[in-house]
Formats: sequence, C-alpha cells, structure tokens
Amino acid sequence: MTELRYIDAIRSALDEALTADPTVCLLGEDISMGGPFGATKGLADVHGESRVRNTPISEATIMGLAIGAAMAGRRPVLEIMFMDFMTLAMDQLVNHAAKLRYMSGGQNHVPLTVRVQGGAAGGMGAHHSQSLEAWFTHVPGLTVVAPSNAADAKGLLTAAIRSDDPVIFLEHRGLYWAKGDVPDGDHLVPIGRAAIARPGRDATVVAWSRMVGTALAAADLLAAEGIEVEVVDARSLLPLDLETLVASVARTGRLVVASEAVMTGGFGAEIAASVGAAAAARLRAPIERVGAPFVPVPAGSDLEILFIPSAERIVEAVRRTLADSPGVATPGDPATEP
Amino acid sequence: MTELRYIDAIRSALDEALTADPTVCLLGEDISMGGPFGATKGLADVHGESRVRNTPISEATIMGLAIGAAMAGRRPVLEIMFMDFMTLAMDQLVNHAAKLRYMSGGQNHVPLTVRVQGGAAGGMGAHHSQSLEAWFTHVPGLTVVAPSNAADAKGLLTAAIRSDDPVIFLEHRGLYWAKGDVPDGDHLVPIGRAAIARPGRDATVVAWSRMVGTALAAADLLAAEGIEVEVVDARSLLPLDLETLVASVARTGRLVVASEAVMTGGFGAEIAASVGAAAAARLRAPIERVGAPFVPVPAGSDLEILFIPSAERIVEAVRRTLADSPGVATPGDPATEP
Amino acid sequence: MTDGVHLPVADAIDADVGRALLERMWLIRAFEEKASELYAKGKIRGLLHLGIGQEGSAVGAISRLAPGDRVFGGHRAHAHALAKGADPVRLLAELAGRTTGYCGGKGGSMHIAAPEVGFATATGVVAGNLPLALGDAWAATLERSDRIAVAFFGDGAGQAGSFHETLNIASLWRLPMVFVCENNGYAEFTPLSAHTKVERLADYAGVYGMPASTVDGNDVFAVHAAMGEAVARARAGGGPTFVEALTYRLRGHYEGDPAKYRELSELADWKQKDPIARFATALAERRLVDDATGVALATQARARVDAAADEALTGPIPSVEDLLRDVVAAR
Amino acid sequence: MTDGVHLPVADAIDADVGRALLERMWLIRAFEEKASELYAKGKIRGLLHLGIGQEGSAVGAISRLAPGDRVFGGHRAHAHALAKGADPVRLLAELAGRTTGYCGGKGGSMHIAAPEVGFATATGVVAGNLPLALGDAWAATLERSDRIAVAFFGDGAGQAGSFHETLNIASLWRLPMVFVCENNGYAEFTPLSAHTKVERLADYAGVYGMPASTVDGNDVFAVHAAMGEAVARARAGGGPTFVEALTYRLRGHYEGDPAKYRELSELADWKQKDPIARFATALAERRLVDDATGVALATQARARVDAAADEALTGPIPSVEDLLRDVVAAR
Ligand SMILES: Cc1ncc(C[n+]2csc(CCOP(=O)(O)OP(=O)(O)O)c2C)c(N)n1
Ligand SMILES: Cc1ncc(C[n+]2csc(CCOP(=O)(O)OP(=O)(O)O)c2C)c(N)n1
Ligand SMILES: [Mg+2]
Ligand SMILES: [Mg+2]
Repeated sequence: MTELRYIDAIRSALDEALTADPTVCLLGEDISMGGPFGATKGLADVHGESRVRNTPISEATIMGLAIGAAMAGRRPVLEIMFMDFMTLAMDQLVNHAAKLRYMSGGQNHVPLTVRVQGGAAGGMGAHHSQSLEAWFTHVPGLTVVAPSNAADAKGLLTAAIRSDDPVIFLEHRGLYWAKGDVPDGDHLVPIGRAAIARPGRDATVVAWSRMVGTALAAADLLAAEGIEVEVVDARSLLPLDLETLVASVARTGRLVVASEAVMTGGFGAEIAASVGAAAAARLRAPIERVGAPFVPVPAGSDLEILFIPSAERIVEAVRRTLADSPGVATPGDPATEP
Repeated sequence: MTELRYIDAIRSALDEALTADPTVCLLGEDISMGGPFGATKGLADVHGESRVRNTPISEATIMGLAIGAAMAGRRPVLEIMFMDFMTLAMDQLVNHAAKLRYMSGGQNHVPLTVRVQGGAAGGMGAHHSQSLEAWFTHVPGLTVVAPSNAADAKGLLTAAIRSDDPVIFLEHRGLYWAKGDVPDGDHLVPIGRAAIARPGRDATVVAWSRMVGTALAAADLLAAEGIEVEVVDARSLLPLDLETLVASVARTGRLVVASEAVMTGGFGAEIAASVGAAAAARLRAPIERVGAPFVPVPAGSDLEILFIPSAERIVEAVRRTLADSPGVATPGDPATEP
Repeated sequence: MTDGVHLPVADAIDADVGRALLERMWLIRAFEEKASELYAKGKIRGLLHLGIGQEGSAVGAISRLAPGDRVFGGHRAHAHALAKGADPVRLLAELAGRTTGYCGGKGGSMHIAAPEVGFATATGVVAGNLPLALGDAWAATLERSDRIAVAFFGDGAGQAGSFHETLNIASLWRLPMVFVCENNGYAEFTPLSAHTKVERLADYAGVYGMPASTVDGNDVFAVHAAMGEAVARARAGGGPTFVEALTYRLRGHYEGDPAKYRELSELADWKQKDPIARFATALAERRLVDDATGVALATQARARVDAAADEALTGPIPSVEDLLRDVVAAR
Repeated sequence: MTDGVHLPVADAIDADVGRALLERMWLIRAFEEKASELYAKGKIRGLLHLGIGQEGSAVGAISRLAPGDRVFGGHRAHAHALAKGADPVRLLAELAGRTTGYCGGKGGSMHIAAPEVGFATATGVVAGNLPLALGDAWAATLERSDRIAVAFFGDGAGQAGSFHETLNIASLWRLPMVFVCENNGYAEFTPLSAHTKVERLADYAGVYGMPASTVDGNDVFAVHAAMGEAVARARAGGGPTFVEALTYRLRGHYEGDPAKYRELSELADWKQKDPIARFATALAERRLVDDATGVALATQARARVDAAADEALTGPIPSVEDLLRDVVAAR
C-alpha cells in the first residue's frame, strides 16, 4: 500500500498503462504540460509527446479523433477538461462511440476511455461545475464509473483502459487532493461492482464520487446517536451493481440515494426506481433522494456551499426513513431487524 | 373544433404566432422549403424569408444564434431536424440558454422555443431515432413539453412560444400524420399540467408523446378483461404536474410509467422516484416501468418494431401491479378500492 | 468480370484498369437502381440516399487506395462501400434489414460498415465521419503504418464545425488523410449558395497551407489523377490533401424527394454529364474498352445485382436476441 | 474624471477622448490589480483570468461603440465590461460573490453580464459567445435597428467549430457584427503554433470575402482606427468585419498560474510594449495629454478602485433564497 492523492493515483494508472501497453495513448488540451490540475504531469516527458498528445480546443473533434483511433485498435484516453465541455462532444460520444459497435453489428468496437472532471468545487461557476453522469447512464453502449477514493481511481481507470467499450471515467475535482491508500503493483477494480464503504444495519445510503465522503460524514453523525448507516459506494454507475444495492436494502429496509447532481432527473432517480422495484418487499420506508437543488451551479463560493448537498441533509433524509416506517419499531433494535 | 394532423397543428401554431407577434421568428435547416416533413411548409411565403430563416448545417451555432436573438428580445422558434442532432447543440442549449438567466442574476432571459422531432419511426436507425427527453429534464432553466395529440401540439407550442424561458418542444415523427380535433381560435395549453387521457380506477399508466397512444391501446386491451386503467398524459415533463400524477395514484394504488426512451436512466425513473416518494402510503404495488431495451435504435424496420415498447408490454406491467399487491383483493372490486 | 473485390491500383488507367473501374461503376449504378426498386416495393425501408450520378468520384478516388486504407463515408455511401470492395449481397441484405447484412440489419443504408474491406464506417450525422477519419489517420502514424484514411463528405458538411476542426488538426499534425468533398451543389433542398459564400470548399485548405484541388467529379480520369497525388503525399508522410469533386445527384435527396427545388433544365444538363457514360466514351475513344464491352459490363452488372437481390432477400429477419446483441462486449 | 460611464465615441482621438481612454485603461488596470490582491487574500475565489497587458484592444475597440451596441465577452472579460461602462463597484462585488454584484454573485468573474450598459454576457466556454453575438446581430436586423454586436475572443477560440460556423453565417447573412480576436499567442499553457498552422486568425475571414485586418493590439490608435472602419461598415449594412489584435497577457493564464511555459525574455519584451504606457507616451508626444495628467489619472484610478473595493466588500453574502432565485421566470 502507498498513500497517494486521488489525482496521483490517476496519474499512476495512466503511467502504468502507457508503460504496459503500447496501444495506450493520451489526448487532451494542455495535457503534455500536465493539464490545469496536473493529472498528466510529467507523462509526456516519459512517454513522448506523440503518445501524450496536446490538442487544440476542439472538443467535438478530439472526441471523434479518439474514437477513430480506438476503432483502429488504439486504446486512447481522452481528457475533457471540464464536464461542462462534454456538451460540445455529445454527438461523437453518443452517436458514434456508444453506437458504432451496435450499428455495425459488432464489426467495430471502441476501446476508448474519456477522463473528465466535474463537480462543484472552488467557486468556478455554472460553466465549470456540472455533474452530468445522468446523461451518460442513459446511453446504451457506454460504461460509466465514478470513483470516490484514490484506490478506486487507480483500479477503475486501469479497468476502463482495458475495457473494449467506451468508458466515461468521472473524476471529482474536489477529491483531487484527498489522500488514500492504494495497493501497490497492478491494481484493477472490476467495473460493475459496488463497494460497502461502511457497514451498518439501520439504513442504506448509496452514493458515488465525492458524495461518498459526505455520506460517511453523515454516518458518523448518526452513529453518535446510535443509528448505524450502511454506506454503499456505487462506483460503477453503468453497469450498476443492483445486486449489492438490493442486498443492502434487504438488510436495512431503508434507502437514501445521495448525489451531487441536481436531484431532478438525476441518476439517483434510476437507483430509486430500480431498487424500489427490486427490493419492494423489503423496504420499510419510502426511498429518499438527496441531491442539489434544481438550479445551475452558482459561481460565488458562499452560494456554492449552499448548493452542494451536505452531510446534514443526508442525516435528515436518513431520519425521515426511520421515522416514516409505519409499524416498525425503534431502529437499531435487533429484535425488529429482518 | 377542426380536425388536424399533428404536424398541421404545429404549423398552425407557428403561423398564428408569426401573425400575432412580430418578434416571433423561425430558424432551421431547410425550413423555408418546409423541412423534411413539411412542418413549416408555406410559412416563408406568407411571413417572408427573413422571419422564416434557413440556416446552414451548423447545429451548435444556430442554437446559439437563436439564443442570442432571444436575449435581444426576439421569440425565435428553432427547428433541430432530428433529436439525435441535439447532441451537437448541447453546449449552447445547456450552458447558455438554460443558464443565462441564472448566471446573470435575472438580468438576461431567453424566450426561445426549440422544436425537435424524435422517436423511432420509419426505420431511420440510430442517428435519427433517439428519445432524449431525460437529458433535458435534468437541466435547470429548461422547460420540456412532449405533446401526444394535435390539440396539445398546438396549445403547448403556443404556450412555449409565449414563455419567457427556453422550452424544448418534443415532437414525435410517428405522430405527425395522426389526426385530432383542435379547438378553433387562440388555443393555449398551460405548461405544467398533465391530462387524464382516460379515466380508470384500477391502475394508473403515465405516458407522454407517442406512448400515450400505446397506453390507451393497452387500456383497451385491459378493459376487455374488466380492468380499468387510468391513462395520464404527462405532457409537460419539466415542470412535471406531480399533483395530478399523485392524485391518480392515490385513487388507483398502482403505477406504470411508460416511455419510448430506453428505460435505464430515463425520465420514467424520475416519475417513479418522485411519485414513489410522494404517494408511498397509497401505493399498493411496486411501481413498474416500461421502456425500450437498453440498446441503440436499430435501423432495420423489423428490429425497430421489436425495439419500440408495445401495448402488450404495458398490459403485462399493469397485470404485474395488480398481481403483486400483497393483501389486496381483486382489482376492480369496489369493496377493496380506497 | 474482374476477380476480387479490390479495384486495381495503378498510376494510369490502362485497358484492364479502365474495364475494372467501368465495371464497378455499373455495379454501383445497378445496385442503387435495384435499391430504389426495392424501396418502392417496401422491401427496403428507412431513409435511402442514392448517389446515382456521383459514381465518378467514388470510383475514381477509391481506385487509388490500397486494401489496408480505410474509408469513412456519410449518409450517401453505397458507392464508396462498393468501390472499396463491399459485397453487394451483404450490402443489399443490410439495406433490407436482414441478419445476413454486414451489420445484421442494425445499420441500414446510412450506417454501413464493412471494415473487412476497409470501409470503416458511415455515419448519418453530417460531418460526423471527419473526426473519425482523423483519428484513424492518427492511429496509422502511431502504428507506423503507411496506410491512410479517407473521408468522403458533401458540400453541406463544409458549414459544420467538425469539418473545420478536423482540417486544422489534420494539417497541424500532418496526418495521412485525404478529404474528398463531393460537392453536388445541394444539401437536402438547399443550394450551396444559400449555405455559404464560399464557392469552392477547397479554398478552406489554403488557410492551412494544405494542398488542394477542385476537379470535375464526373470525370474519372480527373479524380483518379488528383487522388493519385493526394494518396501518394499522404502515404509518403506529406500530410493531408483536399480534393473537391464537383458532381451532381441525379435523384432526389432521398428516395421520395420530388426535388422540386431545382430546375429540370439543370437536371437535364447534368444527365448529359453522367459519369458512367462519359467514362465509357472516354475509354472507347482511348481505345481501352470498346463500346460493346461497356454495354456488356452494364448488362452483367445488372444481372449480378438481380442475383444479389434475390440472395439478399432470402436472409433471415432479425429476432429479439439479435436486437439485444452487440451493445457492449460480452461482460 | 470624465463624467458618465460611456466612453466618448469619436473618429479621431483628440485631447478629451485621449484622456477618457487613458483614464479607462488605468481604471481597468487598477481594477484587475485589485482583483489580484483580493484573490490572494481569499476575498475573491474561483477562477480569475486577468487581462493585464491587453487593455489596449478592449478600450481601443469599445471606444468605437455606441451605448446601444452589444458586447459579448469570454472568460477574460473584465476589461471589456469596464470599457463598455460597467460599474467597478458592482463588478468587484460580483467577483466577490455578493448580492450587490451585477449577477448577485451567481456569475462571478467568468460569466459577467451588465446588459444595462450593453455588455450582454460573457461565457466560460471558449468560443461560446460567438453564436450569441451572431444572434444578437441577427436580431438587430429584424428590429431594423442600426445597433451592432461585437464578440471578443482569444486565439484559442480559432480552433473551435463554433468560431467557423459563426464566421460563415455572419458573412452569408451580412450581419452587423464585428469579430475582435485578441490574439495573445497562448491558449492556457500552449502557444498558438501548437494549436494551428494558421498564424493570423484574420486569414479565415478572407475565405468568406469578409474584410479583415491584423493590428498591433497594444496600440490604441491602431485598434481605434481598425475598429472605426469595422463599426462603420456594420452599422451601414456592409456586414461583418474581422479585427485581429495582437497582444499579450502579462500575467499567467489565471491567477495562480506560474506561467513556466514561456520565456522570461518574452515577458520582458512585452512589458516594454505595455499598452497603457505606450498610449500615455503617444498622447504626450502628440501633446494631447501631458505626462503629469497621465500620472494623475493612474493615481485617481487606483483611488477609485480602492474605494470601489471597500464598497463592494460591504455587499451582503447571498442566502438560500438567492440560491433558488432566477432559474426560470416566476410561474
Ligand atoms: C448534423 C446533421 N444535421 C442535419 C442532417 C440532415 N441532413 C441529412 S443529409 C443533409 C444534407 C447534406 O448535404 P451534403 O453534405 O451536401 O451531402 P449530400 O446529401 O448532398 O450528399 C442534411 C441536412 C444530418 N444528417 N446531420
Ligand atoms: C470549450 C472550452 N474548452 C476548454 C476550456 C478551458 N480553457 C479556458 S481558457 C482556455 C484558453 C483560451 O485561450 P484563448 O482563447 O486564446 O484566450 P486567452 O485565455 O488567451 O485570453 C481554455 C482552453 C474552456 N473554457 N472552454
Ligand atoms: Mg451536397
Ligand atoms: Mg490566447
């Protein structure tokens, strides 16, 4: 184990992939200088500027460029600098990367990884802060992962690069400097499996990316009152590990889904709908969703703090699931647990 | 009342808006020649080519052009030829149209209507058939409507054009030639209100756009067995008329949400999650979702038929909600109804 | 009939090459006429964009390509796929939505893919293929291969952002790519002059210092010559070239389009410039392929396509299992 | 101090105009230095892109605009907003996230809007403002107004699709628009030569037959002259013009950028070409504004900005109610 910052874990995965597989190549704006946050710092020096390739500010075309290279057998890792700029590349991503395998009846495939950071952090405002995972999870052909910690960042990025399908690798800017233990050597986290970030018996909170930390903070607050929350880190949004989610809810009987994106139309709705259907018989309270209010991300840092869903809001939601359970005895009382 | 085809109802709304309000103007590819389906046929002759303006194939920029004109006080109605091409215009739509009011603290606003047709019809394949309403409903600042019939097409388009916010007006190509009675004279359907397309007591089916017709067909099939389905046409997806939906579910105790889009991550999830939370106490069975399988839209017409959710699938889903109600007696038995 | 699917690659059009190209042009023409007939009968559905009248640029350009070179087409790409060597049976089966089609019926006319013969993909999104071809060309440099990428697109793509972004990167990185613009004067129902003040799309190349030429796209010899230079340059590491081929579609934008937006006299003029008849005449004048052979090639092509259609339409209709397949790699 | 927020519009830079422009340049410089200071102190957060060293193009160009003309800026737009007449107090309050800011603290440095003085909006998306300005110019023609739209953008925008799409439509429709490209040689950390083979972005205009010029952006007289022609043409219905102003940013891309990607000698060279010092010298040489006045203007500007900052920082911090406001019209 080595303690690494999330961003360094990402760089480490890129570095190792470039070393291990000659077909891996990196593309993106300013990446040979490390990019604005340093995720690719030094990689051009080691692996050469032809494999760590700076591009012009042409998001639509560099997405297509990466797809075209992937169709030809490369494993490009494209960096889109901010999630908000994915809006410029949706045609290539959705109409081409996601569909080329299907439209060709399996003749083509697109082993592409798109790294993109997002989220509200640092008061960057409405053009540099969105969380758009819900769009990507609605697109057949894509894979979507959103690590919450350094180890998963490395392991999922490694898996993404090795995947034969286009993977959207969602980084959170607010996690870049968070440290965590990362296993040494080849570290691969399989896509499609959630992780129990903290076990608990009274209620399940599902989160991903930065909200996992917020959920853990909420769990700490509730633990002080004797309420034991199970925090499930979804990690892989598409495919979603419904099995692990349902198993947790079967144990706890209560579910809160917490995401940083605006709640309406968010991926939390998909989780609520699918767990609601699959675990209906085990749910002892309505599913609660926590998400950002339905507004663009404001620039001012004070407003931004108000925008980002807080641990307190998760705490309240968990409390509602516990209060709102007709005919269910005191949570935490083993006698009444399933 | 006059019987009109859905597409003619659209043209009639455009024609009347152009006549009534000199700030209304139309923009889009080939629209002065009527566009590929004829929605704008003849309008350039009547209102002039400067107000019914053909544009080059530059989706990103014509979206921004329409936004810029709207900021300056015009009421542009932009046609994007196929919903799949909205992918090219998402930056302007999402980062600009939707956010300019907020980012400016209310100084700017964008009275823009975007008309766009979509859906799977006619075997046009993966680049001309998507249903992407779920993306738009996740964007604060937008309004999203999806009429299922000629009268609503006219009334909602009129409302959209008069709205001071950007409205995505979702047309379904498969409905263009469907006839319906349209009120004569100024006809406005307020945004934000669902409609009961067919009343019923046993189960609620919520749908929008072409799926309303499919839901009505399912209701007919079930009526033959004595099961009375209430079909609610959501019409306005953002804002959603949750009140009407919840009231219906409070009466029936069962909900099926049917959409043509792929189910995963679709707007049906939002409805399921929000009605599931708001009507939890009245639900007597898990909410069922019906949507397309998680695949791109295939081109071959035989595959396309298999792709589009059928009335039979809705029938089965309704049956599941009726079977799956522990402790609830035969549906349709007034004694057991709430 | 020439053996093999690849067109012969040669610097000059001699008798053998001329015959092979003429034969392929007739095959394409017969294929598209058959597609039109099957569309009218409801055996092919969806949007069908025919390139009848544009065979010259497709065959003239692609006859310069090696088997390993990769072509990226658009919504009007039957000609390019067939020129690159696609099997008419599998292509017709694809148009008809059969499991035996190249894409199992999932792609249809607008989204052809036949990568085994170097037709990488088509796209239904105008200008969507340009960035893909760019990426393919970049991949070729990473592979240190001498293969090249070719994108075919229409005049309508010239107003799309991706076209410009692609030109920039191709020139900047000196990629082995050829831009073939088939300027047929219309995008759907709108003439080029209503979409841009730029008369020659090749002018854009100049800004980047990219070599460019505008040729008569209905003259196979002219296209063959221009493309020869372009391909040689790309293969030698000299970077991209822009070839604009002026041509005309003799049918509507898609089957069912009455094309009222253009003068009948214009259509009649262009019928006189039919690239197949012109090529046949030129070959006869040069004493490379005589008239009788030309006529025989046409007849054979029609027979071949008739047989192809019969075979294609025996292909199975896809099932629900087929519907659900090929979305992602088996996990 | 000149009264009123609008810069005087004049064909020639006489003593009054010269003084007003110099004053505004010093105001902008002082404003940005203050912003930098407040950023270092944590009073302003977020991404802060300063245009120190680029005041010449902003003031030279905008001094040609009438109050009703509308300006669309990018991520580095303080200078353009202030040149168009924005109130430094409300602008600083906006940067500091206060309810008294133009946008109530929701926009911040990258998304300034001050439509009341004709600064329509800025955008954080490179090239995102070009289509908006295009639409504004189109609206002006529909209104039969003689107002014009001006978009300011950097060299980095020249490789973005929207830039090209906008040039095409502006020229095609002959819209009353001016493209002002502030070519400072870098996009973030990358020099222009690594992003395109095109050395002068104004070359793009030529393809469309659009009048264009490349001027020394640090020479207010040159920008003023080029912009004068452009504005007159647009206002007279003569269509769009492209003005490329060569300039340099003396700070990093954003506050906090150590700008290691450029040579110190390059920076030193450009410091010699500081547009404010050059303009002051030129005004003195032409005996329009003497040195002492120039120095006094600088001092006054600093004092004014100090006071503006004090006032701005008394503005209230927004509440949850503010957070939830202004998403859509009250329904
Ligand atoms: C991005 C996009 N916008 C619009 C369309 C609809 N459309 C299909 S073909 C076409 C015209 C294309 O013209 P051109 O590029 O000249 O090719 P041609 O049809 O003449 O071969 C249009 C607008 C599309 N397919 N893609
Ligand atoms: C579409 C988009 N891509 C990337 C970025 C990140 N970014 C911010 S400024 C910038 C460079 C812009 O360079 P230029 O246009 O020359 O303006 P300058 O910063 O030099 O004023 C980049 C890449 C962005 N804001 N928008
Ligand atoms: Mg054309
Ligand atoms: Mg720059």
